[in-house]
Amino acid sequence: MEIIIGKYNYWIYIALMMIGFYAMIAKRNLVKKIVGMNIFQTAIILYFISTAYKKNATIPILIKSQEVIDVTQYVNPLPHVLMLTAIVVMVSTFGVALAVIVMLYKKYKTLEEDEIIEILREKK
Amino acid sequence: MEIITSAKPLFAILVSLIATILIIITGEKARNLREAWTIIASIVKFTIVASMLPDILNGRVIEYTLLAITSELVLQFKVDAIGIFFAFTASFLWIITSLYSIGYMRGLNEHAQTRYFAYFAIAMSATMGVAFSANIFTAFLFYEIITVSTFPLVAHKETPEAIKGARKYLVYLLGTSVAFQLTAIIITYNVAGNLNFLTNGVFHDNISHNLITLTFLLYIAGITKAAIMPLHSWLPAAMVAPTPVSALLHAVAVVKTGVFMIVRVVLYIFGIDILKSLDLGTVLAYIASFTIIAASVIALRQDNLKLRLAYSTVSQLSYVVLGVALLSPSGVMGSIMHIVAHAFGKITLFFTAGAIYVATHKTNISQLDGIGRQMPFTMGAFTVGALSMIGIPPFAGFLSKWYLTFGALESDQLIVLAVLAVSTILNACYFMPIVYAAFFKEPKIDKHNLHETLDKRTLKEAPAIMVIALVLTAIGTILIFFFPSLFLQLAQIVVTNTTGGY
Amino acid sequence: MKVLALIIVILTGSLLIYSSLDMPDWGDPNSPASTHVSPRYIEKTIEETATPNAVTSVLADYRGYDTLGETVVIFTAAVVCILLLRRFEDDKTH
Amino acid sequence: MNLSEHSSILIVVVPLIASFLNVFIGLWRRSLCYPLFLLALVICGFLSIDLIQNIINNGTIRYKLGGWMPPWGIEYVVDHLNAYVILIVSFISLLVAIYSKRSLEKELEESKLPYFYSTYLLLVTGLLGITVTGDIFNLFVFLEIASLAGYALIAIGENRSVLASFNYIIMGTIGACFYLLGVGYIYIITGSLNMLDIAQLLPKLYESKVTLAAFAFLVVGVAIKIALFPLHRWLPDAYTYAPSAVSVLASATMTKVGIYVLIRISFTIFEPNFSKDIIPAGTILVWWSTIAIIFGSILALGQIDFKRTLSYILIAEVGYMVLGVNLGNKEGFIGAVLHILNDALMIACLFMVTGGIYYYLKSRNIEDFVGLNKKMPLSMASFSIVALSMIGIPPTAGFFSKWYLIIGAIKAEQWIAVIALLFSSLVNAIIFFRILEKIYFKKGNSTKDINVKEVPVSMLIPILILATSVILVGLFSGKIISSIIQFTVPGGF
Repeated sequence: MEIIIGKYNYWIYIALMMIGFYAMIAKRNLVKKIVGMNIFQTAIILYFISTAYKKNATIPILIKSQEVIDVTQYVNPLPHVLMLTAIVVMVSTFGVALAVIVMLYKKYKTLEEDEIIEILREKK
Repeated sequence: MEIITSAKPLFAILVSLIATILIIITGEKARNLREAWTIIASIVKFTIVASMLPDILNGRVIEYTLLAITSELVLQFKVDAIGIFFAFTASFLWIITSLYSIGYMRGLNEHAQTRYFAYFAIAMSATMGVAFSANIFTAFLFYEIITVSTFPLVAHKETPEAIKGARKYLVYLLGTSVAFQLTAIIITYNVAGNLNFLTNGVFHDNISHNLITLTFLLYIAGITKAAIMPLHSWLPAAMVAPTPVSALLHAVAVVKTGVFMIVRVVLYIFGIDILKSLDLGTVLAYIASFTIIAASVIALRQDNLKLRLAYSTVSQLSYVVLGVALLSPSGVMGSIMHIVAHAFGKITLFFTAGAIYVATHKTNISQLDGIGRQMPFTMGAFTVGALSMIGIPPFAGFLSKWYLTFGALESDQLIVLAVLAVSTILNACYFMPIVYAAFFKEPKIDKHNLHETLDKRTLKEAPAIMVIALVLTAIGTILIFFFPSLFLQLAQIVVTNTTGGY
Repeated sequence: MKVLALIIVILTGSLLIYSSLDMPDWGDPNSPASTHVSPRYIEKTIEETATPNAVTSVLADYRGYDTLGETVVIFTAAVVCILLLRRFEDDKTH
Repeated sequence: MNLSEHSSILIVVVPLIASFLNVFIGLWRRSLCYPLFLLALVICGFLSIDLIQNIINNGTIRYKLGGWMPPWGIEYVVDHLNAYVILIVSFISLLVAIYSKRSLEKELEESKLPYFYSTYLLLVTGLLGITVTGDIFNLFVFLEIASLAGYALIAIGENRSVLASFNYIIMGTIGACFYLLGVGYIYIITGSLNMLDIAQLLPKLYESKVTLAAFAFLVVGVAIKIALFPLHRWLPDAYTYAPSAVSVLASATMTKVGIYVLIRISFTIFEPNFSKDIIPAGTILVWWSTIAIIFGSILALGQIDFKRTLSYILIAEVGYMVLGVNLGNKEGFIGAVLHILNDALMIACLFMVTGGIYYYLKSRNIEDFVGLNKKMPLSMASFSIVALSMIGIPPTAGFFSKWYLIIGAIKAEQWIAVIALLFSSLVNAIIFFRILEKIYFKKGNSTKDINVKEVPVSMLIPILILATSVILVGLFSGKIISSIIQFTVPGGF
């Protein structure tokens, strides 16, 4: 029981991630796929951010007057930084994926993978 | 053993590579010059090889390291008795084949002659490379170069049939060498840590017997150029090649490379002692015996002259394998002598087949009735070659059979003795009818071709240059019988070094 | 296809859950992540970078190179989108 | 200022700046883009030579970015392995750049060229960044730069390339996310992102389940990126329909860098004995890659489009390298690292020749290659040399890596892997000789090839350089091994 409560951040991110992962590989609609991709990446971001958390700690902005710094009072800044980068990476990937989807739509007038494959097969 | 360092073996290889470049540059524009390059290269090559003879006969060894690619994979040449024996035979026959090729190619007005001569020269380079290899890696490298460079020669006619034959040729030779021979070499390196040809083998005593047996079988299966059954069928398929190719490559260079490699592997990689203790020699001897008999029986049923010669080659090659497999001094002696005896005899036979084709466009034995009257020189040479194959004195073939018989007796292999006897009879059965038909049968009246049969009594030989070539090799077959001392001496050195001598 | 996808997802999920059992509890201040490298960022941020906000100091200073990478990613995405989507005036001539 | 001190960072920054400038110069004067693009890659080439000489003479370079001490800051660590891969990447990308000028003429609108060059340079930046960095998160960032550029370059191809690119995006993102998750797992138990620092912290944690999961996610993530069978599905379509120049670059460099990352994960971040003794990952990967070799070869056999054939061969070749790395002995590892170079040269040359054939013939169908040797003798001669190397005939380069791989496999007593390696050699022999036969011995019959002639000089030169280097690298493999590769072998082998 303690395990379940003590680590519930992990259970949530795992559940989210699996939803995204499933959408990426099982859905046949291209937009659903990249929405799944987004969920997947968000889950990873949540995971990273949750590793930064310390109980009863606050954001890592120091007050100048403070002489002795107690590290346990501030959350870990590193995962936040990493995730700022990761979010940007994620957005960029999303953008590129959307650009490709636009190209696909222009070309085939559909976003269903099955239909595109059907069109390609007819061409042959 | 005294070791001399000299780049001569490298020069012997490079000569024909340089010739290749010159041939390609000269091309169709100046055909005489192009052919001159071939002739010059072949003579120079022979001279270089011959110039190494005295040293070898005095028991010295010539070594030359070209390039150490890695510490264990070294391109190294070593000229020893057996190497020079093979190189001498092959380079001498190249001169004659060059002459013959010129006659054949011009006589038939073949296409792509530049390509033909160029690849021929590369193949000869590689053959020298195999002969002079100091280790199995170098030998493997040149072995593959032979395969690849002879592929265009086999496919020369570019007909679907030729391409099919060439494909089979390549699949067999390349496939087995990559799949089996390379594996065997790598296992050898792994367990013995040494790839050099050593007179008593590279394997130590403490290596698992199963592994040695496996490696041995992989080598035998991997050196398909020796055409041991059941991996022989590339050889008949390769008979689609122009006859000079069949003559030099499939009677001398390619197949002899195969048996030469087998001799090398048996004597210098495994060594007599290990094979004796594992009884592997006997296994090989039986495989060879089977090939000898089976190929002879198949040869009996062939009507196409070149095909019959091809199966005869398959059978005769196994004599060499059989000899060395006996692991006795006389056996090895016979085996080595058979390399030269068969080379001269079989090249004569192929030359005559080509001459008949150029002169009359006949390819089948059943068409040859009475041809001896039209082409007396050609068929005379054919008779010499055939008798040598059967092993009748005074022809070279007798010598090797003599030693082989002794070898069989030395190692108490009565079955092998029986095989030799039966195969001699079979040899006679498939060669003598041709000789008989050529000289004593009346030509069949060919109604569609009356004008040709009418002038049956007139001479209608192939171009003079071809006849000269085949007469020369026929004379060579006789000369070897009377003056075998050079070859015997070389073979003697090999036998003394590897088996401890008589 | 869907069944296969489900199996893959379940397998990945179970590996994740299995490995999570060994992870530090949520909010544990003594987890390695909070004790090995990161304390210095908080302790020395003012001294070394004169920035009270530790996230800023890490982002722009300690790991500033990652941030450069981040901008390059955006730049890449921009170039890529132009390359893929922009209609060029001379399209028709081709 | 001594430039050579900074060459490890310059090699990433130079193509980056050039790519930035290219976009803007492209708006102003398009004709300047190509010279700038080429210049950047030439500089990269020189820097990479400088770097490898530096490494050979002085050993590992550790370059602290911003002057921050690792593990707090990011550092670049360049040892023999990096320098070797950097050399390969910059050499190949330079050759492809020369090649791309004429090759793209027929495959891309001219107005897109500045953006193409920019994206190309970003791909190179990403690959070089992955290679030099000593920080696992920084590696992720550069991995994504390279991937995004790669997605786009593939999407501008013909026919089905857009769909292929989309599938690549999905698979590539899964790969990258798995990698990131692996990084997260490493981070949560060690608290560090610096490779060398992690390498010191991890051994105490080998028993942890998190370590196992981290390893699994990192390896699977990279396996997707290098298209290890059966995660290869995105590759054949992507490389077949991409523009010729892109296929060359992607096939010759992206998978190789992926293998490099795999080596870093397995042997720098984790100790060699982790995947050997603690979990049976090495054995699993050996089997996995054996299957990849066999299936890659079989699938290659059945293709009609030659670029697709090459893609499947590439999948088998990836299997070679993964196999060698995981055999767990020196010979196998040397074979794999040597094969990174050999395979880059061979695959690049083959894709280039295919692009050259496509240039005039407008077909990549093997059936249409009939009689090409008369039309383009030099390209076909290069093709033949590389074909021999693919089969593994000495003295071409392919033989030597195969030699070491097979010795390694025998030493590890992986007999199935030995058979797989030989099998793939045989399949290559069948594939290539079938084509050579068409090229050299069949008479041309179609009307299609009337206009076919030898490719333009700027395309021919890279092909010839690669074909020559296949032989030279073969002859000097011993030298390459003794001066570079033997230092890359992880300790404990």
